Amino acid sequence: MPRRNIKIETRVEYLSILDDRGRVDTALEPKLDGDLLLYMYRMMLLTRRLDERLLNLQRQGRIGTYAPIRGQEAVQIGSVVGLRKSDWTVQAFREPGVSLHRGWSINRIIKFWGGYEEGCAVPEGVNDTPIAVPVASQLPHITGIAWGMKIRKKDDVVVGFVGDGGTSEGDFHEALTFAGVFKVPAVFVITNNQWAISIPRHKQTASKTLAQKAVGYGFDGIQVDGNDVLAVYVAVQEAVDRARAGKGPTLIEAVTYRLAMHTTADDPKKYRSDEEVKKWEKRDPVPRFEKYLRDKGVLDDKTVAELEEDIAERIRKGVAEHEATLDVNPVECFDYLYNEVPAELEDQRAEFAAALEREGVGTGD
Amino acid sequence: MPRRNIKIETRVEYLSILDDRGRVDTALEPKLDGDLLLYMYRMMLLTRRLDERLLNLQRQGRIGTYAPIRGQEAVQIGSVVGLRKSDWTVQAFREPGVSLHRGWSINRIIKFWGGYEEGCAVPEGVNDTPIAVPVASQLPHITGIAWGMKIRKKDDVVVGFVGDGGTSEGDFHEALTFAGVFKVPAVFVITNNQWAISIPRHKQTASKTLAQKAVGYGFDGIQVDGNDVLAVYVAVQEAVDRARAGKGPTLIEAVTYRLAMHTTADDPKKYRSDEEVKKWEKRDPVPRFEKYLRDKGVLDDKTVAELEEDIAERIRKGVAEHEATLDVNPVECFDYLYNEVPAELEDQRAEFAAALEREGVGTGD
Amino acid sequence: MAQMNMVKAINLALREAMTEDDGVILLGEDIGQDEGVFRVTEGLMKEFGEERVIDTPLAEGAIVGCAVGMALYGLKPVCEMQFSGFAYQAYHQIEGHMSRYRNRTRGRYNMGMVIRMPYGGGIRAIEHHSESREALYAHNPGLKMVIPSGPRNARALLIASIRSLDPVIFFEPKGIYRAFREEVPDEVETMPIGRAVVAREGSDITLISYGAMLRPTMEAAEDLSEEEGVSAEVVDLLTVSPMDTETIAGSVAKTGRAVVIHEGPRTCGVGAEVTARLIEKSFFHLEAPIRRITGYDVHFPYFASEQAFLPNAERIRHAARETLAV
Amino acid sequence: MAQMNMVKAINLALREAMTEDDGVILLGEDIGQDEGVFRVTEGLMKEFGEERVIDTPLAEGAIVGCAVGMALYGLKPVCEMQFSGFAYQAYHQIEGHMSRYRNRTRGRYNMGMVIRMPYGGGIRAIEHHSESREALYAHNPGLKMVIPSGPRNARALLIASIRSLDPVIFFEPKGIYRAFREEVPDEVETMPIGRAVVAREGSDITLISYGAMLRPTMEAAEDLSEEEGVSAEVVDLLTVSPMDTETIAGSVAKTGRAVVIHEGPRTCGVGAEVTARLIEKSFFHLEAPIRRITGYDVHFPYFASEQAFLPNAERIRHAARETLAV
Ligand SMILES: Cc1ncc(C[n+]2csc(CCOP(=O)(O)OP(=O)(O)O)c2C)c(N)n1
Ligand SMILES: Cc1ncc(C[n+]2csc(CCOP(=O)(O)OP(=O)(O)O)c2C)c(N)n1
Ligand SMILES: [Mg+2]
Ligand SMILES: [Mg+2]
Repeated sequence: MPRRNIKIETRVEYLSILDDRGRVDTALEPKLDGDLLLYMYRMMLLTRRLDERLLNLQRQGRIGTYAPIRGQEAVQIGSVVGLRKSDWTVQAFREPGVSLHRGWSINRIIKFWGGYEEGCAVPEGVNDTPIAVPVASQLPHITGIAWGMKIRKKDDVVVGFVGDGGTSEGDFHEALTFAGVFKVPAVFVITNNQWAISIPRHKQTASKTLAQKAVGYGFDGIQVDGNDVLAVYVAVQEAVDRARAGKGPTLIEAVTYRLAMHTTADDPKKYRSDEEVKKWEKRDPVPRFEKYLRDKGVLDDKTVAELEEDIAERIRKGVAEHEATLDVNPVECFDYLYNEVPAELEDQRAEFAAALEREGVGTGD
Repeated sequence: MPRRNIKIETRVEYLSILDDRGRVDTALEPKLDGDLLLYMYRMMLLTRRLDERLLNLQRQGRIGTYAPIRGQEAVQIGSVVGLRKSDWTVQAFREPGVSLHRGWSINRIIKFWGGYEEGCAVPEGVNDTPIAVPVASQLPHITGIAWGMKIRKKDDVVVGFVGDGGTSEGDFHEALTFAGVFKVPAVFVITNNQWAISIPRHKQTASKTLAQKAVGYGFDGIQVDGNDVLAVYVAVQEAVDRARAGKGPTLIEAVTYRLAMHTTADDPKKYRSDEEVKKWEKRDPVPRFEKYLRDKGVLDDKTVAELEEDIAERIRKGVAEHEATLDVNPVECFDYLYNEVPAELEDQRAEFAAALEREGVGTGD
Repeated sequence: MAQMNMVKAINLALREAMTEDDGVILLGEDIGQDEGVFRVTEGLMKEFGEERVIDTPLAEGAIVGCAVGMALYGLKPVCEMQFSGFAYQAYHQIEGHMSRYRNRTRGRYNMGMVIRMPYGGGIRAIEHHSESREALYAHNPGLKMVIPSGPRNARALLIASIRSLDPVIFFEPKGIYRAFREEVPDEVETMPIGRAVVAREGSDITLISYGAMLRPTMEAAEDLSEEEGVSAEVVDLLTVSPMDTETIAGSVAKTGRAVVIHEGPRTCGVGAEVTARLIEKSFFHLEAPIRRITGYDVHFPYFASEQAFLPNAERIRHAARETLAV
Repeated sequence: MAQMNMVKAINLALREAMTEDDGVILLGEDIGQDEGVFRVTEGLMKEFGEERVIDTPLAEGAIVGCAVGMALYGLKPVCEMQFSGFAYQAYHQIEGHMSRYRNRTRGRYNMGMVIRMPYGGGIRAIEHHSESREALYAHNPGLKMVIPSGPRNARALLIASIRSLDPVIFFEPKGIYRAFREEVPDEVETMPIGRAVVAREGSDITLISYGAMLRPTMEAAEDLSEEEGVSAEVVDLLTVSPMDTETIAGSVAKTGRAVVIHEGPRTCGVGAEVTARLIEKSFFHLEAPIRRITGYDVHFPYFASEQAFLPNAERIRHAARETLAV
């Protein structure tokens, strides 16, 4: 056949289960027990309320610049609730929902945005990486951790995140290339929230979908409705099961929307219309899932009220805990850099401590 | 449709015109005039003979490490003979055939492997870039030059090269991403010679073809028999025509084989079998094209003999020219670095010149 | 003459350079529609169109790599890295091509291109947004590394950088982007790349600095004079590489003492280079060891500690005092 | 004790490290089947299998980035960059993660990983294959930058680097990979990272160097002694960062004069740092300015000029003589 089309064997699918109004496609509906469903809802709500609170704290000048996540709760919670503790998650920089589920305290989450390294100090026993600021730079770590699992012959998996913007970086390509070649147990979740600061999805790449980028790496891709927590859950769990079974990685594009600004330093009015935002507000993943749960009888007004109260209390405590621990010893920037601290650095540490003492800044030493 | 396959709209094709034995598919045969066909053959033969001579010079210690290209002549000549002078070509590091067609002297080609910057001094009036040593790093330049053409509203194009190994680098991804978004007039030719030093194609990526990587960038991909100069010519010219017409970039995977070692410092017996090499020798692009031309009546014994004589003479002259100009003034490393040379550097230049004088090395100053 | 802050002054320089040469092309993340995350490119896409003020996909390597291609083609690309901490994604293009192409082709191609990047601390930003790594580029042959210290020299040096046919890394001290205003002349003004200036004359000690650190250095100099009667000369390097050895050596020949001040890490930093050059040129003028007040050899801390971490006037004054006491 | 060259010594260290810790994983281009382009990994894939000696696709960023992931997971990856000139493709991973992860997570994760790279001139290679940019890594907080000068210390330092829980950049002076042999003890031997050694005792002047430059430095010292009766002390840094200030300052306290020698560019190079530290610690011992014999601030020339370009014994001796004449 001297001229013919090449058959592409990579599977690229689309999946949604709940529609915009929370109506379920019963043929695709996963059989999840009520406790798990309720837990998922609770975590989505907690994520949303914490996000609102952080935005608020920023406006009051009580933390620094903050990157809100409103609208992306389903991607975060749906992707990780099915994992084991021994599995790993690798965040981008906008996944507090993941941290909350995985066991990070609210205090620690706030600490990051408050300007404290403690916000990246992964809690003991939690197999996560912290926020990765350089976009997409965390992707090879996903491959590397998963590769470690394979070398150590564990049946654990890694679920990791990147934004739509992050798919343009070389790290995306290299991480997926290696993942494909070494068939590592990794699930790459793209949070396609339509925007990378002011750059819309269609200016990020001429590829029609992000899921189809999997074709270049020899494994499957799937685009899911990222505002449908059931679809996210199902797609990720299928990928996780395949990864555990030694069948290699999967690329998942979760189509969602960043309802708020990029960060509190950003003015989205400069680059997008209110209509667009309104259109997406109608697809908000939280009320959509709530509707489904109410229809199912898992949730009612009373439960929602209780949840809200609980969450408010948890957040109040977290903020209080954070604000009770604002003291910082600046010389600590020397203390964790190396496992074996060089003598040279001890000298500089002493120089810094002496300067601070002269300047009347406490070092706690 | 809550669960469905995503239709991939990027076209990915396969093309071959001459078969292994030089028999042509007349339906696909391009209508090229005899002069051009003969020229193509002459350039392929020149490329081959120069390659043989360079290998020889290296063995005699008259140049440094050399990267032979035997077997890849069709990709190089087929890709560029259809270009205008105002078009640009961007080499990887194994494309002497491209240079020969574009107007580089044999002396200059030898100079590179002999250890002289002159080997990268692109001749005036030739719109090429020189050898790019860091694999794939030349790819964004292809995009950038083509982008310049678009900004300057020229209908010129860029044809650029990369190896199969180079497709794994982040630069590949980023260059193609940008090319797709800005629809620049660029043709990316992958010389898939099956090996990246000791790494076989299937260990480079899990993608079944390299052409299908185009799917991730939103433009078309085509895999051609890279040992069939007519197929290469047709695929590249189609892509060039599209690019000139403002229809954007194309990715071309030319399937060929590196018949010799990676470089003269390499021992391919460590990683591949003689049988594999023998199999590919049967597909050698030069005799295959010769057979076609003889069948067509464009070539006969006499012409071949004349060509060989001519080529031998040209190469002899080029080598002689090179060896008549071996003198080097080491302080010249200061002379081309900046357009406006900093005073600081003048001091260092003087320091170097003084040292050389003390050491009895001529500087020609 | 108009009063303006550094953001406005840089914006002015970009507008002027684009007006005088239609080959000047800006490219970067969020520089068009959004006008840059610091609003440095305000109004430019509107004025010059989407083909000359280009919002790129998110890939620094391609921004620089494509700019190299544009420069080969004869355009004058001016790239923005959103923060200097993300230029490492492009470092292979900077080192491998931007800094080498002219030399490699024996002058056949110039690399007339600029990479602008905000650098340095002081804006309460998250990790990777506060560092100062000018030494990385100063150590790299083939580049010119420029760092203005105020609105007026920022505008003049950026014009000179864009006009230059050599590749320039242009660091913008974002900590003082909007900290103060200066008179900026109405006509296009340039300053020579590679020349330092004496920002304050003095006779007892030389304080050498640049960028955002110039302000605390000047403050220290004033304090020393007012409170201790010490006459400190301040040299503003402006170009870190090629370094203006003559000016610093000239000053130290007069004062016999020096302190170098910068934010970046100490080891193999610009302070080390200044010291080494002063030793080579002015050893016998020196009456005391040269002191370095710099960022320490650790990563820039998260912002709760940044004010404590950054070199300040008090630390500079202390070092000067100790140097004078020798 | 066995006599071996540096390639064999490094190969031995890798074998020993892999034997004592099954978490040690090698990854790089052509290191398995092909046994490395310099044959440094000879026999290792055969001995330890394809899961521990991994032939990767061609992408340095992913080699380092995946190694960071493996280190997070508790493995001890040892990456090979085929040449140091291709590590820039991975620089964002080195700077952004390898050098930061421990600090960022307040010690929750160590970055127990090593990147080996052949560096330096002398092998008649094409562009990008001959440079020396140790200062790039020395300037980067959080890394340790090790450069052996012979087979024995190469083996001992590589073992120490792999055992260390801190990230190490391990530069291999490829110009002397096979230049000479040394006795290497049968038992595993280590040397402390961060300690220089006095390679030759002397009293008149201190020559400070490392890596491939140690040989011409030693040669210069011998010549100075034999031909001019000058007693030169030679300090071999071995670790460029953290730098062993005590040893160099101690030597200069004795000799009062110093020359620093390296291949890499001069500006903001290791020579600048050595000078700055000596000024800080030993100013009043110094009787003459410190001289730097280094690569110039240009790109390493194509190989027809490399022997002329590389610092040599004659240039070192000349600088020493001039320093002694002050
Ligand atoms: C390497 C790098 N370049 C630039 C930035 C600045 N920056 C922060 S977030 C962002 C956009 C990211 O877009 P996307 O990946 O879609 O994630 P989202 O913000 O939508 O969550 C940019 C450009 C960065 N953090 N890292
Ligand atoms: C960035 C970079 N990494 C590593 C190398 C060393 N190297 C030179 S050629 C090569 C293999 C290239 O393979 P491919 O792209 O298939 O081109 P081919 O050699 O087959 O022409 C490698 C690894 C390099 N030159 N550049
Ligand atoms: Mg996004
Ligand atoms: Mg190849």
